[in-house]
Amino acid sequence: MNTLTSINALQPIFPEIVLAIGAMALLMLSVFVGERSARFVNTLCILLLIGIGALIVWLPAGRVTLFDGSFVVDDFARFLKLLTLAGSAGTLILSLDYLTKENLQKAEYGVLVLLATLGMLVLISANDLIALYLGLELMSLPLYVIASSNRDNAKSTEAGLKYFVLGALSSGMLLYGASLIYGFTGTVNFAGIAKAAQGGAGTGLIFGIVFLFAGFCFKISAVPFHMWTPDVYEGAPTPVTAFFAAAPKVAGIAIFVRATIVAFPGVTHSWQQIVVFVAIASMALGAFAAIGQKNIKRLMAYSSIGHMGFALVGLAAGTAEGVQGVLIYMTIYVGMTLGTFACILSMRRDGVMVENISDLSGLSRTKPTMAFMLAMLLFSLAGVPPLAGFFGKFYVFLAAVNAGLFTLAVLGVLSSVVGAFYYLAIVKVMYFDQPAPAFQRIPVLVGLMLAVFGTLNIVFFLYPAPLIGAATAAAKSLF
Amino acid sequence: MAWPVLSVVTFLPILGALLVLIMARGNGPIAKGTARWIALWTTSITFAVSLVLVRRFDPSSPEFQFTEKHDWLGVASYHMGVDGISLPFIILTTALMPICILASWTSVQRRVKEYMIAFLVLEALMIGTFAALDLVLFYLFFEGGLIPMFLIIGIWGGPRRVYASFKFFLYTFAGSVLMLLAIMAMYWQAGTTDIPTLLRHGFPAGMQYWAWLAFFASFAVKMPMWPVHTWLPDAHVEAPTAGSVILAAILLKMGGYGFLRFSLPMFPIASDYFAPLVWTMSVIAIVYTSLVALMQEDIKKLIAYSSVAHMGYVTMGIFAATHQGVSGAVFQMISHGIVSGALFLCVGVIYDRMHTREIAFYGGLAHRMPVFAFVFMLFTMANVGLPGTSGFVGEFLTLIGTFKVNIPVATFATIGVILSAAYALWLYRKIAFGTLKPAVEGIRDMGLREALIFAPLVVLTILFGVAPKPVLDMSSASIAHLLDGYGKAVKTAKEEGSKAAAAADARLEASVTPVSATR
Amino acid sequence: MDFFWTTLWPLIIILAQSLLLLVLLLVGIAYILLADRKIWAAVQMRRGPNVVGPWGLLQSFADLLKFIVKEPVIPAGSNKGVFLLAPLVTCVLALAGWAVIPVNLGWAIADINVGVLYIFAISSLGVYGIIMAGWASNSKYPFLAALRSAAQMVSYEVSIGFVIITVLLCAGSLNLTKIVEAQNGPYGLLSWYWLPLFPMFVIFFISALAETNRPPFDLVEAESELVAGFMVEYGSSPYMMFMLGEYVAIATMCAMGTILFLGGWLPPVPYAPFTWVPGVIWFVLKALFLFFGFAMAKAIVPRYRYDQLMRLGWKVFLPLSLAMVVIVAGFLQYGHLAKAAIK
Amino acid sequence: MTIGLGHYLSVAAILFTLGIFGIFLNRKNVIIILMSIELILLSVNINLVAFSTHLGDITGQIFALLVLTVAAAEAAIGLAILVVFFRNRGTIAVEDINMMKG
Amino acid sequence: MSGLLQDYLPLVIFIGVSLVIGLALLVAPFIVAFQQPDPEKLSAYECGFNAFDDARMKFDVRFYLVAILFIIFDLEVSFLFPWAVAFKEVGVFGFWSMMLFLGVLTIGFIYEWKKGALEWD
Repeated sequence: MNTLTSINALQPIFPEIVLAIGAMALLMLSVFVGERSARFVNTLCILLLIGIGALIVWLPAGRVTLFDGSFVVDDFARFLKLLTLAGSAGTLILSLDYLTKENLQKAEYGVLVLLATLGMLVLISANDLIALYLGLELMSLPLYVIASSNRDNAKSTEAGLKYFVLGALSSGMLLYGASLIYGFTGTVNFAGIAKAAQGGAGTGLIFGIVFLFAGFCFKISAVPFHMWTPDVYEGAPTPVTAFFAAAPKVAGIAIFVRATIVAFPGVTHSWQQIVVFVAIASMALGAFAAIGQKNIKRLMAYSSIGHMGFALVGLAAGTAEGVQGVLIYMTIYVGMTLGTFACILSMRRDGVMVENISDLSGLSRTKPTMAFMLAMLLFSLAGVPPLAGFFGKFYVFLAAVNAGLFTLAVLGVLSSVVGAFYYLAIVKVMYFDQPAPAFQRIPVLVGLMLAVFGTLNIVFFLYPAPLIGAATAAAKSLF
Repeated sequence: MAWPVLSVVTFLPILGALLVLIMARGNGPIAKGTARWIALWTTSITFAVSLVLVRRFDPSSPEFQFTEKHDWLGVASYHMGVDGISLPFIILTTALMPICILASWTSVQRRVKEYMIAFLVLEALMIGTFAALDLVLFYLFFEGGLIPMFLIIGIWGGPRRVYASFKFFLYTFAGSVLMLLAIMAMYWQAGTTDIPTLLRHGFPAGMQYWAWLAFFASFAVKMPMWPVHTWLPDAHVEAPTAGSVILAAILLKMGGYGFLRFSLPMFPIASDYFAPLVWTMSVIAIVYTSLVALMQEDIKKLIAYSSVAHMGYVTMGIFAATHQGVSGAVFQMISHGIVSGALFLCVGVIYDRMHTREIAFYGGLAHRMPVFAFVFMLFTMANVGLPGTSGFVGEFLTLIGTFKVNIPVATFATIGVILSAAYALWLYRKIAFGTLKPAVEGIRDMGLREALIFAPLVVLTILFGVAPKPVLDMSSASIAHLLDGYGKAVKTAKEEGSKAAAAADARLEASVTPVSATR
Repeated sequence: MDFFWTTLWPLIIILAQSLLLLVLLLVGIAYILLADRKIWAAVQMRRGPNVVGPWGLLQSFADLLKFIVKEPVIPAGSNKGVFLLAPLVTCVLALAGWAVIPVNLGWAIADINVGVLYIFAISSLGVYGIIMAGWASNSKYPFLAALRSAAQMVSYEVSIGFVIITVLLCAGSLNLTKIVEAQNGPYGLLSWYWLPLFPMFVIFFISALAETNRPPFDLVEAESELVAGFMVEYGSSPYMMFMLGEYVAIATMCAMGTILFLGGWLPPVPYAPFTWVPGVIWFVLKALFLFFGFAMAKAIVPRYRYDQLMRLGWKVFLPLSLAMVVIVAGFLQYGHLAKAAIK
Repeated sequence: MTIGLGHYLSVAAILFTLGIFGIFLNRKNVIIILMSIELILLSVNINLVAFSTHLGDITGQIFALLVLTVAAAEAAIGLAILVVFFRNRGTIAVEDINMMKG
Repeated sequence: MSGLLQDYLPLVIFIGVSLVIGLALLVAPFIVAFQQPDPEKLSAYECGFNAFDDARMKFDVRFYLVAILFIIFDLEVSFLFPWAVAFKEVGVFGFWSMMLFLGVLTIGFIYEWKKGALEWD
């Protein structure tokens, strides 16, 4: 208990500490200065997130565990933390203009994002069930609130309510699973669980795993716990949707991977079936249900369901290559998502946000650059080479094929073909149809984000080595 | 070699595309002109540079030449190179591109800048496909081509362009993702995606079967083979003229190239095993699509079906796996590239004038357009395979090659030749001969630009028809090398098979569940 | 027979103890009710009840009889089950708290080691009775009054919680007996916790007033304004049970105050002859002293406004008690440093 | 009959199932859903405490305490969102949560 | 009797006895008292008016706020209980952990205060 004799022993979790203190300080700043500081505070939030990222990079590498092994900092955690921070910071940058224009600029927004991000960081580093639950709830609770942050909008509050009800249900299920796992292995520590479950799993443990996975699946919106996604995506304010689509998914996948790989290596056979099923169902549902969607946010919801399915393909492999594939996939996914949402946030006409796919009609004539970037992002989401999205799929399927999961791989690639259909449908609207009235000028920050992520998406293939190298190292640290 | 000439050829068009993007601002006529000229210059220079390849190429060596290799993905590397099989295709591509640009000079008036960019990007991807010596890189180029082509059909196409472009994209995409899986499996089996290494690898028989099928799924769609050819007529009909040309002349050849590069040498046992299947499909394609072509009312559609039929000869020749068959297939592909491209250009010529492709609309064009009539006749003959034109050489060689291994197949295929003569001549008669229809009274003959477009094609068609040797020589060594390896592998497999017939059965069983076999 | 002695007999003992305590308690309540009225009257220069029995000593029993023979009215629109359950819950929960209160060393029905927690929990549950009553009546005024009452109770419960924490910090146990024994020092009443934790004692006392809806925080049933608060619709013995519950709760609070701050059954001066007096006498005296405070507050302090009440709870007591928790804990942790520094 | 681990687990499992059904079968009121969620969390706590006693390991009880806290925070947020929703829609009936299909 | 039972059985019995007493009191008037209900007697109290509308009406959202704040602070207290009891055992680490916890809570409290959640105008 008293191993933490000096403050230096806490060094590995400095990022979390700084983030927590920073969030609270900013909250205090905002209440003492008043409403007018909102934009300033939110800008500071972005800077804080970037600073935390720098801190993570700056802290010494290597694997460290803290608090009797309930908290671990390794390459895997570092990689995903940086990605999460990028997702959070990116969506905050995207939000600024929107919030001002929609009269939603509140300091609480930024602070809540910070707190949710803190939860994600904890979740990513969690190495036992308690830390897992703590991080998960710390992540989820602010998310519930920001989903309904547009308090006077019926849709937004409905989204918040739905998200809350199903989210709470899912954490209940996760918790029930956690309690069973604890009971049948006698420990909450992942490594301890692995040791206890070495010889195979009894019924109780299997039940525990199933419930635990149910909770995970909800958080990453994988089938069969995806029901909330389209509604919440549609109802929540668009920057919030972007945030939902990016950062929490990373954290969710992170803990999904860490928990399964670290805690249940002895019962791979048991969980592999579940993950395979979830992956296939998610990919298929993401592909088929998205067809016929008219609202682009809803469509992105189904798209994200599908993408989580693809990411899980890597996990299903259960190998270092698989984890590497997941990491690469998530990185690229976050980039694509941010880029796409930058486009969605640019869809403002006569001062009102529009979000129907038909509103993009003929965009290539009215805003050729935006149309081009969006088209490339969509092709990338579909997984067409040489765009970034292809590489994500490439690595996860590479791992799946190596693990002998041929059915999964074949079904996966086929659903990516079906999925391509609806992405193409948007490209078609933008390029083949008659122009609708032009959108308003794209806000500078949003345009900047679009330019950055759009370009990264296109030129990724030129120099993928750093990402792949980092992902390889990160994946190795789990095994 | 001081400079990476292959990479230059590949990426020069991208540079051109960027130039167009930067230089051609706005929608005015100046911007359009700029875009056109930059595109023309770029493609021409690319062609010129690609000639360097020809000059420096050593046709006596079956090895890959002009190779470049850099680290890239970890799994895959950036590995480029050409041999006797791929070089002709690259030259075909670079040569046809300026022609395509010229062909769209006036017919494309909408969104010229985007059009030119799409074409230039497409060119780069096509060249890359033929030059890639790494499976992943190959796949990248192979699939990447879908995007610009999708846009070309969809934006500048005809009334049903949306349907056609979607069909084109999804068919091709569906086929090739399976190939991607096979590529991955090969990676895990061989530990690399480097094509030269894989060519020497020798995959276990069990794996060969299904990997072959996966590759086949992709290439058969791309080729296209019966029964997955249905996207092609749609795509052709709806695509703008230059798009059709590229589609027919080059994109289709990727399928044949793929068979030659991957299926045959990497999976010889499976190729041998599945050859009857391919032959059957080829023969059906030749006969059936020729018959279908006879029924067409749209000129482009007719030519599209004829392409399917001609590709049937190619697949047949390739899987005959004789020297004549394979060289014939290569030659047929080159020749078809020129001839079908030219035919589509011919259609474009009259379409630009009358804005219809209905056969019944035209008649007696020879009266008003003698030059056109001559050019059109030449290419119709070449399409039929009249001796003295390039079409003859390819068809003849493939038929000879096939006769050597399977007489019934070759016989049926020969029927196709007659049928092709039937529809081609019927088409020609309808359009060029007969009384001049009043609707086409005022039609003008080809102008200088159009003549300029056709001139090289005419020359090449006749030149290759009379003296096919340069092309055949270019690829001869590589083909011989390929067939050598192929023969050996098949022979070994057969010997093993005869040694233990039961074991062979077991292996077939294994092909159903290839998991254990690949490990 | 063995079974009888090992199992049944202890049960009978407990039953008898419980009955004894309850009866004494109820009788006690009857008299503190009278005392309440007498003190109030005395302050106002009145005589108070003096008709039934000598000096009105039987007044409460007469009231009891009156309530019982009154017609019980259950409003037509009400939710009958809940309507009747509410007074029962209030009354029983109030009584239940006494199960753990040690009136002398070892004189507790159940000397459990989480006594404080138990009392805390039971008194929190009291809110249920009020909410149920207000809701089940299906009448506006009771409903509003119940909400206000509930809000008031929970507001002060928080500060009471903090107050208890400070005592726990000093005593180091949740067992009420142990808490009392922890105050057993050489200086008698000076070593009880009321002195070192004087601010907390004050907060506790005032919060207890608010927690039990006593004046000056009785605006829920402010007779001149809101008729009878959440129990408007009640009459007969259900009404009486609310009254009973309220007074039992007051008694509980007095007992708690005695235990936490006034040293329970300990004599004020730990020497003879004070030590000869039984502890239970000291306990009752201390509790009565606190009750006197309650009664005096009712008599002399004007009623608070609702916003003042909430303000006092959330903006004064809560920060104050929170700060005190930190101060007490800090002192306990680093007090020796300060001592060393002084030396 | 002694009451063992199995009994506790059964009770917890029953409560858990009740909670789940409460959420999905309830068509009336969102508050009931919130209560069902609490029920689920309580069943978890029973599990944790039972296991903790059975294993002689304190971790489970710490976990349970944590769950309690988080459950309260969750309930608080749930109520807050519900209030906001009610202000917009004037109802908290489950069938009225229907602005977006799905 | 086991230790646990010894501790808590009296509690149960005590509550049972008080329940009996409570029930007796509650039921008594229904048995002994004279009952003659009529509609006026049974109607809800409304200052002599007939009831305007449903009594379970909307009410001020601040009551919710109080409830929520109460939940938060009450839970905090429930965390403080074990800490306070074991204060001497948990040492400096425990002390500072709880101070940190209280600090976070204070931040929340200040936020509420500044946002006006504690105002009852």
